[in-house]
Amino acid sequence: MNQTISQTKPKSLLYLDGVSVSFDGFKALNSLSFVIEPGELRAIIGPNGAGKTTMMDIITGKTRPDEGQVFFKGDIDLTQRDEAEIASLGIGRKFQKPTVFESHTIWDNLELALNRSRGVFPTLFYRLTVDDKARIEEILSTVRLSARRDDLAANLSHGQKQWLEIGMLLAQEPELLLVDEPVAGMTDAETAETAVLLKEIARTRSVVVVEHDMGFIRELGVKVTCLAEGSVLAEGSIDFVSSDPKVIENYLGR
Amino acid sequence: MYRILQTLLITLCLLVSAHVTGLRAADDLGALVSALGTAKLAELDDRIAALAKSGDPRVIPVLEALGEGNLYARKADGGVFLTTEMGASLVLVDPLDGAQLGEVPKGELQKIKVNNAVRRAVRSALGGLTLFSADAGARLKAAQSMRQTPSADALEAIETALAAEKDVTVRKTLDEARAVTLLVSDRSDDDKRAAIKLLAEGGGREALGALSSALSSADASLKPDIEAALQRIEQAQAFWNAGQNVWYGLSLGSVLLLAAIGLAITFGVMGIINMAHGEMVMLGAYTTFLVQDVIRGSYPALFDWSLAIALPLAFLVTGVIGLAIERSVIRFLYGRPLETLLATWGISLILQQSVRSIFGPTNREVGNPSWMAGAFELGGLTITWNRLWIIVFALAVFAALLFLLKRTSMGLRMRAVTQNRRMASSMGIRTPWVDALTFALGSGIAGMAGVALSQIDNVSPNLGQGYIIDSFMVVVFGGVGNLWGTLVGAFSLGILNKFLEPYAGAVLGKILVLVLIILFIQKKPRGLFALKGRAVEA
Amino acid sequence: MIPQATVKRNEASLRRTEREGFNQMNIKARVTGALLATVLSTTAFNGAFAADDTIKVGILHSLSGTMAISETTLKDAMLMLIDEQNKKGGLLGKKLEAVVVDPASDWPLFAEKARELVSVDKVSAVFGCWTSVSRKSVLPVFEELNSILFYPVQYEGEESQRNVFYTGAAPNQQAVPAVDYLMENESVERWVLAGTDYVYPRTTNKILEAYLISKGVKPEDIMINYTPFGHSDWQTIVSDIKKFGSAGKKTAVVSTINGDANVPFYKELANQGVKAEDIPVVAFSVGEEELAGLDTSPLVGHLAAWNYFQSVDTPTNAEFIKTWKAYTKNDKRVTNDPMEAHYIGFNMWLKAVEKAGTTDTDAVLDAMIGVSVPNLSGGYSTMMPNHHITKPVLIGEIQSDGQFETVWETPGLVVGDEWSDYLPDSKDLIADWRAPMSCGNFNVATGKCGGKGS
Amino acid sequence: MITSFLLKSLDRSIVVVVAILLGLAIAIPALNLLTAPDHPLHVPTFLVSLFGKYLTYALLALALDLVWGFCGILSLGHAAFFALGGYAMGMYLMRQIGVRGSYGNPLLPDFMVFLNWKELPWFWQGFDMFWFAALMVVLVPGLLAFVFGWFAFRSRVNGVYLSIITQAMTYALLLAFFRNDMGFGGNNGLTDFKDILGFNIQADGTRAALFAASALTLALCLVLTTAIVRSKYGKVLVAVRDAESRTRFLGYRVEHIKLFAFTVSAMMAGIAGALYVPQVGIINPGEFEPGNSIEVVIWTAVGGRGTLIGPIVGAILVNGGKSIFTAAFPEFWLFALGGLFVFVTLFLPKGVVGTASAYLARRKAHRRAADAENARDNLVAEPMAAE
Repeated sequence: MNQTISQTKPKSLLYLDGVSVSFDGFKALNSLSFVIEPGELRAIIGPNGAGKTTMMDIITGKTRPDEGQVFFKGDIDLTQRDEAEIASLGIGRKFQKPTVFESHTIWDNLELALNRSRGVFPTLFYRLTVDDKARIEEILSTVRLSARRDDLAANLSHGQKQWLEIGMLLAQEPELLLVDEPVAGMTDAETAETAVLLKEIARTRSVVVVEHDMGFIRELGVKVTCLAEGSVLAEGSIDFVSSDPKVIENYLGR
Repeated sequence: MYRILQTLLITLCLLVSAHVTGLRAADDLGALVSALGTAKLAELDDRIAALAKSGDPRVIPVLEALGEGNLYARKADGGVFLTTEMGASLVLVDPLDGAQLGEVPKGELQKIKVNNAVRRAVRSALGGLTLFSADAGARLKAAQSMRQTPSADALEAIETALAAEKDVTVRKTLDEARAVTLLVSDRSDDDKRAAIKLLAEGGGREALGALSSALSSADASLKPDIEAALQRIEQAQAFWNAGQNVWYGLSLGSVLLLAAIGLAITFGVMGIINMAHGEMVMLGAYTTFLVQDVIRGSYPALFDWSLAIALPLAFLVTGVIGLAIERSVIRFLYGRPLETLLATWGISLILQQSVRSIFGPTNREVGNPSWMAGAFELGGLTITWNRLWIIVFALAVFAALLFLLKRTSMGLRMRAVTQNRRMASSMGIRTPWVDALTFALGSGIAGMAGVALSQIDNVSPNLGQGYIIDSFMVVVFGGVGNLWGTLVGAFSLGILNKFLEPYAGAVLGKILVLVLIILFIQKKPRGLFALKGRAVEA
Repeated sequence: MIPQATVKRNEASLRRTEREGFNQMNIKARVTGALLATVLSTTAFNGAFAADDTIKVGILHSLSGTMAISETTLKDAMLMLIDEQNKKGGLLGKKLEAVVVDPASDWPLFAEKARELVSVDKVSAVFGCWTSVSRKSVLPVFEELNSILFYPVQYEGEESQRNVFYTGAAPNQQAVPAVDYLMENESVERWVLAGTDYVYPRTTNKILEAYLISKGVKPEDIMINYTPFGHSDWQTIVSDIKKFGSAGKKTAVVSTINGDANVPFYKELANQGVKAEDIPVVAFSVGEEELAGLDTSPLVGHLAAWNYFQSVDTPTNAEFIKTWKAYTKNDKRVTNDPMEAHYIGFNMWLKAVEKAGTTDTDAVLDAMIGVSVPNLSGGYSTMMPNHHITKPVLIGEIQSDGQFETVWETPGLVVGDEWSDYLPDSKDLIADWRAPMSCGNFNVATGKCGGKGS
Repeated sequence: MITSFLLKSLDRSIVVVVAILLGLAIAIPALNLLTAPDHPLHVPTFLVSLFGKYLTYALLALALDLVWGFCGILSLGHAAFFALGGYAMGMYLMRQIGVRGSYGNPLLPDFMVFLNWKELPWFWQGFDMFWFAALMVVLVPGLLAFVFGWFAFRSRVNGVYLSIITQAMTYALLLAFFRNDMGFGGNNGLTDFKDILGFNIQADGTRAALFAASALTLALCLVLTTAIVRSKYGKVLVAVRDAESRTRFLGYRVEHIKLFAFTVSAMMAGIAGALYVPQVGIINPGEFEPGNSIEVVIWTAVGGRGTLIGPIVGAILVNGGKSIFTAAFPEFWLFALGGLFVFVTLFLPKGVVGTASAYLARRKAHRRAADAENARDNLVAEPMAAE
């Protein structure tokens, strides 16, 4: 398997090989390896403690792996960079718990996320251009929050916050989007709408979705990776994975 | 030689004058004692020597009383008496036969003034007189005093005593006393060489002093020997100095630990930036003062127990105050740690000013019980009892606290509440009550620390302020939320400080320690024993 | 509105002499005053005090913060002195009124409060300050507003200012005689100069070092050590002292350690067994008040040099102590040297005001020089032209009851020497505030006022 | 809507405050200098200096608010920057004394003369020139903040840990400046100043001018901080305060964002210190006291953090109260002060200004909610109606 992976490295968008990390003796990731191709929408499932969030932490530079390689776009070594740098490279991340800037308006949240120069002085002397304005309007309507643009993000409902966060990720214009449990706590209608939204987004970029909701994953209809105890248990279509006995034993538990 | 002559001459004169003026005196000794009453400060020296010369054991209590300032002369007739204080009056005791002579108001008597020179004279006179005492302790003291202030006259007496001495410790001291004395005598160079050798082997600071003073007056032939001996002792001292620094570091570390340990609960475990922590320490110290005040006034015999009595009381007093603070202020501020800083700062101002209004702004006297006073020698180390007890006490408190948190159900609840309040409360733990008790515990421990710190520091309203910054440094350095971190942090900062102090001086040493802490936090932003993992930053 | 305020103040001041009514009325009046002054910032009473029938005396001592420990006592002492004087009929037929403020051990606040006392409360003289820095902070204020400050604490000298009277000891009235005593009576040959790192110990030690060397002490026999304020861990330093003292020569410690740090210092000395008979410690900042926080029995024989001890056996002192204990309603309250300095300063001021017939600053400044009043140690102290006073110097040994016993005293009075003779830059300077010289730093070498020049 | 309203009202109130400050800068000196002492509107010089001092404190609190209120960095060491600025100014004033010192030494300040210093230490060079000193007033605190912040923010020292090490920093500086060997006058600090820019520092005119300078500087800094806070950078600051790692994942270099605010804030604190020193006439290590930094935090909290006017109001309220109470209740004022801190944290967590503006906002919101109720149907039909 390692061999095939190293061959795919140059053309893959994201490439993890043999990544391990442990906290106080607990091995959160155990020689994890997998690859995301450009334009791919991938779902990741796995039981609690399987290392899904830790994997995202490693990709986004929040946690440094003890060993292993993480490459972006073939040759950018992500283990040597910090969060801000990785974000500027074009990797966006949505947290498990919706994290938006609560004391800012929805508009300001998007303005902050907009992919513009992020240094101290460019922001200090930043002026909202016509283009930027149009872009924000566009995202507002994509995430269906146009009507509430001047409200504080704190006043949004849980589902709306999730969307706002997705909207912010869109504004960031990443090439790779990591989405952690986007439909947790959403109504069925919202869930269905989110699936549509994600698929729409995946048309222009790669997306990795971590989710427990099997219905939602089925709705996405994409390649699924199942993690357990820090490494890949099975990979393939949802039907293939969910019929794997190891997956059933470890995760689906039926 | 000159000195002997002088003493003899003066004694003679005294005897003569005593005979002339002292026809009414029953015996010579009485006259000698009475002569103390009329002597000027400068004359006392010689009159003490005269008394000592008599060799009469009855002189001992008189000299002791003189040294302690308990010898008085009656204004009316110049009679000299031993006294003990009884309120505003003095109980008179006949200097020679020890008979009680009744109480007299202070005003009727005149204290016989003494100064350091007189006290030294008394000490060496007593040394000569008690060298043959039946009590080994008294002999040891005598030997020590002869070692301290060598006088060639005493050499023969020391040698006689040495011949008869059986006690090993007294013998060793006497040996050293003899060597030291020999150096100032006119014995042969060979004898002196032997003495130098003995001193070089024994080491110690007294030997160093005696040898270096001998160096200036000794014959040229002896100088190389003395220099070699000095060098040898100094080498040994250098070794012990390092050990002494470690000891001082441990001792400072234990003080830091005591000051910080309550904070490790209120700040480390509960997350309250408790600026009133120092005031809890201060209140503990004031509790000690109150206890001692009552004891001094009513039960003087209990004085040695004062700290044992004060400890639980201080724990209670500060614990209750802590409870009150938590219930009235802190409980509204959970989840807003930085605001606890402001509120507790306000509380600390109020507590300080309250104490200042009640007890006054000046220092209050807290005494050392006898078992905490003084020092003993361990090899070349001087170890003071109070520091030793404070280290023991700090470790005991630490152990008890660790036990409480890790092994009792109360501790389990405390940890549960501080780790996940909501979960704990849904499991039926009464979280507000646990919060209050945890804060009270932290405050109570701070109060107990105050009892110990009252032994080495000022008991004033400002007491707590001196410790608050250091306490925070220790807790943060060790890692918030980790008791072991506080322990290791306290002792490593203490030792670091004491090793820097000889080179950099006290001020610069402290600055360096602070800078090192700042740099350390850059390296390990969550302290020495940080909790690792995903949960921390979430 | 203006007359109203004035009436209120007058009512208040009438009653203010009674101790009971004092606090309440004072508070009320001062709140009104301060509120009006600071909030409305009008001139409600600028000039309105002319008709006041009291003479106001400002008391500028910290009642909170680190210095409260020493200064609060002086505030009480001043209130007592003013109280006593009012019982005797006041001054110039008027009652005296104390104005107490709290500069809270905050040095810039000293300057602010001094300004408030002089320009808002219109006090005739201010008694206050303890630390050198607080005095330095208020100096420009008194100079600018031309008022009078009485400074009661021993200090480093090197200063003489037209508007300040220094009633505490200059270095030559404390440090130098103490060293003389140790050299003569204890034949000390080796010296540890230990002090807190601030200007008073620095200067005193500079003077002492120069003095000792001039007396033939070798530089290697002098050890100088400085510690920070409030230093509490003395283990290393005490053991260094012991080490330094074991060189076979008689050693003594000259301590200029300040206030709070003394208690742990002495506790450590006692516990490490440094006895006065072996290594005596002579202190210039340790008085009865500081010892009150200590069990002194292990410290018997250590020394202090002051111009007054509570134990001084004179009728005036006995009377003073009696009044003090009665006033504070506390039989255990002790008296100390700075209190005596205020006693002397206050009485000098009374006398000068009577002599001048007015509280007008310039007249009082002129009248002060040469005024002579009894001190508590049985003699008379006189205000010299350099604004320092004459005092006896007493050396006392600590007793087990927390008092000092005088073991030596200068045969006569010593004149405070503002510019030390042992410092190269100040030995040519003198101060004389009489006309026509009227100069605080007259250079006798160049014959000019204004320091060394060059 | 609420935000935009708040912003608007903030805008208006900032304009009002700036106008008041400018008014004071003219009125107080005029009332002090041009009216006769017995005129009912006369402002005594004593009060001019006192108010001037409050304004410098207000500037210090404003500087702290920029980092604490808007970026969540609770610095317990801001008094250090204030004091450093003060020392830079003090050194200039010290050099202006020249031969008028007690010893008449043209080069060395008095304290160096009696400690036997033979020449001026290198770090005192240049302070005889006002422009150099003025530069140092901002550069020294700025540089310290930059270096300190560079390390601290890069290692992601946060929250309480950051607060404690800022406290360690000011404490270390306190001890260092206490040392006489440092060459800054030890405990006594620098005092007995004679003149500034050739004007007698004790003259009424100079004091009035210093007051005016303080008021103008405060107004200027208020406008500046408003501009900073209003910019996109200011929004990033708040974003860092509310969700630091989110900001990071958006690609912002949080350490740079914080560092800029921290450095600017330290420079403002330095300027405040420089204006403070000539008005109170002394600078000494006591200004580094950790307690002072905590007090600044308290002024800010009392006034309302995260509002730009709050710290100004808080600093003036608390210090004004202190001036009155230390004179009126010398023995009891600490109770009042302590009680105030407890009261504010318990009952006015947003501070005076925060609470007042929140109250106003709520009233407005109520009114709006009522309107919204009526317009709800329209809202559903026309999603853009709320704009």
